[in-house]
Amino acid sequence: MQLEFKTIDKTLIVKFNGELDHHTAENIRKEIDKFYSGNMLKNIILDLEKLNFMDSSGIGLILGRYKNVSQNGGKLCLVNVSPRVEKILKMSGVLKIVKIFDSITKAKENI
Amino acid sequence: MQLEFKTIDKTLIVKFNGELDHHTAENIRKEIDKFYSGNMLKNIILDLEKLNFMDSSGIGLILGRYKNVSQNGGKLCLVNVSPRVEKILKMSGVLKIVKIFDSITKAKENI
Amino acid sequence: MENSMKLEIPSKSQNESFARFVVASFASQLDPTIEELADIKTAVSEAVTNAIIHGYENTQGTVIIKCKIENNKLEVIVEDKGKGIKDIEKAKEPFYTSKPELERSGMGFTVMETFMDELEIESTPEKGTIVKMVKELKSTSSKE
Amino acid sequence: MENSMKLEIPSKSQNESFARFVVASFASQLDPTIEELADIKTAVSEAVTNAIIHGYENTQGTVIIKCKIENNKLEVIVEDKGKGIKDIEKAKEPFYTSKPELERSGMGFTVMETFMDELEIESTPEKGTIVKMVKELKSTSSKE
Ligand SMILES: Nc1ncnc2c1ncn2[C@@H]1O[C@H](COP(=O)(O)OP(=O)(O)O)[C@@H](O)[C@H]1O
Ligand SMILES: Nc1ncnc2c1ncn2[C@@H]1O[C@H](COP(=O)(O)OP(=O)(O)O)[C@@H](O)[C@H]1O
Repeated sequence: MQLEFKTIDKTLIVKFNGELDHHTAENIRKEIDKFYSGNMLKNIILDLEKLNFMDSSGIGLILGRYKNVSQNGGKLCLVNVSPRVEKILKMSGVLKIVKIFDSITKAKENI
Repeated sequence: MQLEFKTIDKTLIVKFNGELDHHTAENIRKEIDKFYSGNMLKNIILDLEKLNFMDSSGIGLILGRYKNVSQNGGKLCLVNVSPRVEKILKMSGVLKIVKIFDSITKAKENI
Repeated sequence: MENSMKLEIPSKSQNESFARFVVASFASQLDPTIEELADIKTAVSEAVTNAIIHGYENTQGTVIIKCKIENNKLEVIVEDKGKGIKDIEKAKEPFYTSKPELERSGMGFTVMETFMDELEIESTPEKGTIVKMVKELKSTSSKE
Repeated sequence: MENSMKLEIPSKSQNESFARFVVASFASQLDPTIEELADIKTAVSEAVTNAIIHGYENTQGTVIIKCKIENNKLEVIVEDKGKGIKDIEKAKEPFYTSKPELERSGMGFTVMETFMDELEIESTPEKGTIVKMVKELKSTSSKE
């Protein structure tokens, strides 16, 4: 899994490229948390366009980041979510608290 | 493995597309022999451009077609042979009796 | 069509992707749709991950994956000789996880149930766990 | 890096491509070049084909494939419980084949020797054959 980090104002944008499972989740979590707290950021947008695979480890990862961001008064959004990933997230109820947007621009407008 | 058959005059041109191993060789052999004898042809050109994999089963296949064609007074040629396939064929000495050409046109000129 | 295979791998998390890849490649002889293949990969990933993190709790062990094809049915069995599950009914509940500290969501069995047609769990504490999943592939049957 | 795996498949010729695919995918964690990967696939194809057509002579049996990674070395063992080889030296000779009627070329062992760094054959008539091959991957060692 390759991660690309970008910040706009206080918002961290993370682009995923690869597969998200228990093995890769550990590293993803560490990298995101380090970048987020190291740069004193508030919100996170996860861009899942190039996420080729995700199992239930993704639910835990998203919920975990949601908790961090919420404690900080920020928001977590998802963009470019495939129908398949959406199905898994729906099953878990994550989508009741984390919103999906069509584009990064739209996500930013809603933050 | 997909095979494409074409004839020009008394020459059969076979385009390989896929992998040549012991499993696929059996079928390839049957199909080529059927087409060759069914249409009273003389020469065979094997176009290996889209041959993605070949093990030593390919040596036996080529030698077997060489024998059939020779008994019939015809010639067998290979075109578009990758360095890898050439290496395997060289090991076996097949290239002493079966010639490789750059293109179907050149192979036909030499028949 | 009938075929089978058995794969044994050490309980290392880097083998999760290898395991789902091998099962998907075995299943591909049934000519599944992309969607079906993704279902299978996801379910296998859940079961193998569970064997590694819950069964063996990151100690060294062997995860055994058996696949069988009969007509258009794929059976996948994921086995570990790890610590086992005391209460299978509770384990299957959505959101139940014994490892929230690892950010597990407790949705693994729910995912397996959703993406496969059958799910059977057999487990003996301190002996290990056997997860059997079956998927019927629509694509093949309609082609026959 | 250390890892291993064991794969068991029925001796059906359609599993030849599956076997080399699994080994290649296992080997890919060593980050091999395309050329190295093709070498491995070809050698595995030869050994698995031999187990199926010579070892089991197209009867039902199980082919066992074990792989091990240690540092930048890949070890592949292909095992059958078939009829075995009486004269290993003769079997290894280029062009020697006991099945010319199947259009075998007798070049299988020569291909394995050429594409891998080590080849070891152990065989007992009526018991079976074990072919062990080792390949050292240049790509990884130069990256370390
Ligand atoms: N192979 C296994 N060995 C032991 N316990 C297991 C195994 N698989 C699942 N469990 C138990 O069942 C619980 C629920 O599993 P699951 O639904 O996959 O969620 P998660 O993996 O997110 O915890 C696990 O937290 C664990 O306690
Ligand atoms: N697994 C095996 N079991 C029994 N005999 C074998 C096995 N592998 C090879 N042999 C014997 O060794 C011979 C040479 O093998 P090889 O060089 O691979 O050529 P080929 O497969 O083309 O015959 C075979 O023809 C067969 O007699």
